[in-house]
Amino acid sequence: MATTKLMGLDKVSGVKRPKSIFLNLTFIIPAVVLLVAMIMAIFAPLLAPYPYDQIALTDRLMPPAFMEGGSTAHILGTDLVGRDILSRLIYGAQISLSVALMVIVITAGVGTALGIVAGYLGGRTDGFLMRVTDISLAFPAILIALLFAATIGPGYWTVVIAISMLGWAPYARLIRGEALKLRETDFVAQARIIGTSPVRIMVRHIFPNIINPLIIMSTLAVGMVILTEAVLSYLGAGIPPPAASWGNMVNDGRSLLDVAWWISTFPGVAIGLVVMAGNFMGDWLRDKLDPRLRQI
Amino acid sequence: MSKVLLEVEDLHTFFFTRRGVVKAVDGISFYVREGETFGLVGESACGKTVTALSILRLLPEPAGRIVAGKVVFDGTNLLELDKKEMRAYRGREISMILQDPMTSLNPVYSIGDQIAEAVRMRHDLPDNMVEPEVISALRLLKIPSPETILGEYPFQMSGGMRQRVVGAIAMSCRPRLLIADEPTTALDATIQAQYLALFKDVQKKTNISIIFITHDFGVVANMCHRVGVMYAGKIVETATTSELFKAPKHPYTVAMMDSVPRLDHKDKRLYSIKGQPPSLMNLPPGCRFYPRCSVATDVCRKREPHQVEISDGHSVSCWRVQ
Amino acid sequence: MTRFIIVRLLQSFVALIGISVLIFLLVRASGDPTMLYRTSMSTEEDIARIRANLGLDKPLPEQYWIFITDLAQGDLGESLLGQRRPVTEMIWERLDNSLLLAVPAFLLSMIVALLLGVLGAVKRDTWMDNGVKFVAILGQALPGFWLAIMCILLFSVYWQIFPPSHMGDFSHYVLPVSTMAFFLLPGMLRLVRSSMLDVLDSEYIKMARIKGLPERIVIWKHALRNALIAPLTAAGMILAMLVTGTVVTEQVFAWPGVGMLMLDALFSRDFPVVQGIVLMVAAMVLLVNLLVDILYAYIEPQIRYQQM
Amino acid sequence: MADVLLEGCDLTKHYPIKKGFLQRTVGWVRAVDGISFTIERGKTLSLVGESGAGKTTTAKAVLLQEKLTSGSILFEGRDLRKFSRSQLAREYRPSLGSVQQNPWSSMNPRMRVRDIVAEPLVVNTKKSKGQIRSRVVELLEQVGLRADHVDQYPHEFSGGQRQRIAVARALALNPSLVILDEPVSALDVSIRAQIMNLLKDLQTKSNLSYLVIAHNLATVRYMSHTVAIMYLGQIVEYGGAEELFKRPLHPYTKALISASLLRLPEDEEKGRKQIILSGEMPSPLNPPPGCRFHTRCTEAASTCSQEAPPLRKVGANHYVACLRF
Repeated sequence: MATTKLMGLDKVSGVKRPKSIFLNLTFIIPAVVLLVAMIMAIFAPLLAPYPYDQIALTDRLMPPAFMEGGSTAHILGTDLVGRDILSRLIYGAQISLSVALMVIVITAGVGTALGIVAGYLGGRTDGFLMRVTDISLAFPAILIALLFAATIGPGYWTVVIAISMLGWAPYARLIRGEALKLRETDFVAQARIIGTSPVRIMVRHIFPNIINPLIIMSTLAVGMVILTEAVLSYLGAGIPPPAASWGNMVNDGRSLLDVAWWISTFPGVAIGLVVMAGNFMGDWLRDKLDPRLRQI
Repeated sequence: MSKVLLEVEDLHTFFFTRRGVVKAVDGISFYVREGETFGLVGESACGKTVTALSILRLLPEPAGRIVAGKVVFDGTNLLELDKKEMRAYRGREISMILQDPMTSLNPVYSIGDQIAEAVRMRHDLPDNMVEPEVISALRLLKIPSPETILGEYPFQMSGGMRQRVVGAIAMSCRPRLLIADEPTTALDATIQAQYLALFKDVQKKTNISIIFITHDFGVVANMCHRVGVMYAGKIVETATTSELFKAPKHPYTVAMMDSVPRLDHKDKRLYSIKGQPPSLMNLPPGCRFYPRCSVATDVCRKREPHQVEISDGHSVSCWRVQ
Repeated sequence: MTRFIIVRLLQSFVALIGISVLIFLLVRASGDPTMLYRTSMSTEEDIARIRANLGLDKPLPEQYWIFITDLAQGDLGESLLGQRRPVTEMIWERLDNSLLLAVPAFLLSMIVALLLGVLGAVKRDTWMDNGVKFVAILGQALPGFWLAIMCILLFSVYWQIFPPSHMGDFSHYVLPVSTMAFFLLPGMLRLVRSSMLDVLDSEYIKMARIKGLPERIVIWKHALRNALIAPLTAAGMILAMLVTGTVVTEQVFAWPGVGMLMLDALFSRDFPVVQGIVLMVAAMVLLVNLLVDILYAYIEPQIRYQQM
Repeated sequence: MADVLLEGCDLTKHYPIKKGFLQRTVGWVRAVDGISFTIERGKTLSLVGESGAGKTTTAKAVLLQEKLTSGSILFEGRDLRKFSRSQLAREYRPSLGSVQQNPWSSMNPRMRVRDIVAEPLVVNTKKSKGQIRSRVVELLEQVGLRADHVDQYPHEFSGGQRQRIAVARALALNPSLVILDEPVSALDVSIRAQIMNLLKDLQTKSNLSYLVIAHNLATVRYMSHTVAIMYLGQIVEYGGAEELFKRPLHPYTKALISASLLRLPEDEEKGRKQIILSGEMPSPLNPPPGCRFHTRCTEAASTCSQEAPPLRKVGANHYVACLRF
């Protein structure tokens, strides 16, 4: 960027965008993965062949269909108590994506509000908010989450609150930085000269210009939240059984590695795929919307 | 007349971007003699800087590529050298000063370190010779109290001083050709005057050849022996400075001189060139200046004029003079 | 510079107080720890005696005051379970196990991140760069605990090259250290690569090339030092990842470190141990951040020279 | 008596320097140090100087973006200090327009031209949507743009066109004074004349006053009626543009003019010397005693370092702050 700018090429290029962006594979594949995950999450009861908690002791530890001893009745096999892995995966998507959505709405909202206020107002407000943010950033989320799990008891809302407790900080920091830059721009100076009120400046001038980073950050956060939920559930501090979470599914299979590798493997692959899709999507959006944000 | 040190022949440098090919430099030729200052003048994005980076072969890769042409320095075509051979030319034979003094010094190393590093590049100087050389480079650029400045960091200096340090770095290997890319644009008027005078003085002392890149016709007049006027990737007119200012021939040159206010006479109204420079990705057919030219004819729209020498050392690319 | 350090120290101290209050309240809100000692035989008096023993009969501010004054003397209280050993002692004997895991993993990931990050940036948009990006994306997407389990599945269950769990000789370290390093790698790698890309675009790098400096000096001297500033500012996040990584890795490999201690204490509701560990980690995080700030000032002369 | 629109009287702006652990104020940056000027209706005053001379701070003070340390601004003869907050918002601010240097950054990239030009109207008036829309079109046509440009975003325009949009925005409230901060220096050379001519035409048509901040003397000469040369927060020479450029008196003015005159190679051969000042502008934190320019002056005498020269009248409308006059 800097070089093209230096040579004045930024004015030459950068006017028109190619129309074929949707034909880009780095967009299509992650988009499809996320779409599939979303459909699984929304229509889980319709799509899943069995309820997530249906125990069938006769079908215990059945391997996937493509293996010897497998059956098409349980395409991805069953676990120690005969629950269908595929069904649990589909229900797991519901947990993962809804936790992600909840957390992102909460953290993006709080982080953006604090970030804009800190960045635009500056001074002591900014100093205080940013120290709090710095400490939150450095504070390992997992400790808070584990503390929560121990105190409130593990559960859906524990996970959401625990991840949100510190998750607003990266937003606040990013948005604050953007707001700080925007505050110094000529167009905000101009708005002030005209006599525009601070609230109107924050709403009309600052906010529209941070939407891009906000979208990018939120897309990238999808993967982060899903991973954190998985870690917590894996450690036993997240979504408690019998509810199916990809994280606790991995945990279920841990002690059975030598006899039933599929129990732990498939949910891990699912996490990997969705997180990767989220990250790719975020990267792609960033390249399209705001390449200078490479560091988030 | 002194001998030709650098000759650029029919140089084409394009940028291959996702959005299309940017013809940043589209067939330019010029030469620079020993001890001479050649000015490249033109507006932003006309290809001046790309020309300079092409000579040093420091284009941003892989987008920027030299597509055709020759850059002959003292009998060697630089474009045929391999990377290592080319590096031997940088700094020692050809050096460059970049436009923005605030960003062209490394913020984490002291001034002394940054110059010493360049000095060491020349013939593996023994350690005890380095500091005197660094100080003499600083002296050449008339930097006050050079001994104390060695340990300072870029952020501790003013823009003018930094640009002198950049000059000292560029001169520290005693190159034979210096490319100065708008070195004074970021400086204040009186500091700019200082800097320009300083460079004339450096040239007198070292007989170095200079390519001076600028958008300011006033700076060109002050500094250069000969000038090439660039427009949209081409040199449209080349002449000695006096000739160019006395009898400009290309309509673009004429229009530029009329559209810039002068201090020595108050114009009633400035001539204003209509439109704006074309996009280098989407150049008009025929003469590039045609859409903005006030004396264009039909032939200008259809065919591109070639360069014609109308008098000794004065060449113009315009159908009106052909 | 002195002002800078003093201010940061004060801020860290205030933060620590804040965290201690938070933890104190959370743990107290978690329910009555006397539950742990209650049996069907317990009478009201027994419970009251236990409460008094634990200091739970006093008002909250007083409890906090006792807690914080003990803390100031390095006393994190006693475990509620078993032999009721002092928490400090319990953490202490586990700490070196954790460090034996975390430090090599951290160093390994740093070195690899630095090498790959620089390589990716220098060879930007080539197949090498794409490889680096792929490693980063893969590392970021695959859950660390799952990866560790898969490693156990492959290397311990099928091929039986490395032992699956517990501490022991060198071979016991290979899997935990490398999976943890791989868990830490992507964040660092992305930071190094992107900040290196920014620096390589700068004017002073162009100037260094104009001087005719060889590429290795341009990159390892001029670019790297500037490029390290951005990752340093993210040291806090890396550190948070290190803690997470330690807890998860210790759990997967049954590694007797502080992370395991914490998990065990958590599920047996041994709150003095939990709060002790959280406080200790918080203090360490703050301390390391302070050190990073100082290091930052060293790398960035503008801060070092600020007359504050 | 000329029709004075705005008058600056002894304007001063000092910024505190804080140091040490307790952030005590240890000194003051004298950004603007007692300057006075008048802007007549329909005329242009230019503030000229190098960076750090205080011209931008002065403009900001006029625009109420900086609180003055002391001094007063008289608008149509009334002291702004006596205005209440709402009076300022109702009576003073709408009479000002402002055009900034960089047309690439002075517009919100997320707003359409329509909203950019309309913002002063929306914020300061209670006009209906229809009224605002027709006013925007009128303004765009005034600056040489078309009505169908209203729905485009700034990035779809070239620098010159953007600067036209900026001018349209500045004129939205029918101001009597427009502050132009380096209005052409960020533009391509071939575009500058277009904008300068536009600004001059608008001035004649609407009897506008301009306060121009600039560093390029040729531009200033082309645009202004009165010129103030600033150095280190003070005005060193002040006067009608014609007079000042024909008969510059202050050594600093002379040096600036000398630096801006077109010099051809033969001027050098004929021995026409250019005035080159030595050194740089000292820090406004510790301005030199006496005449602030004496450290760089080519004509300095020993008294110059002791006695600060006042701005003295030397002609009908010509003032200079130099001990030699």
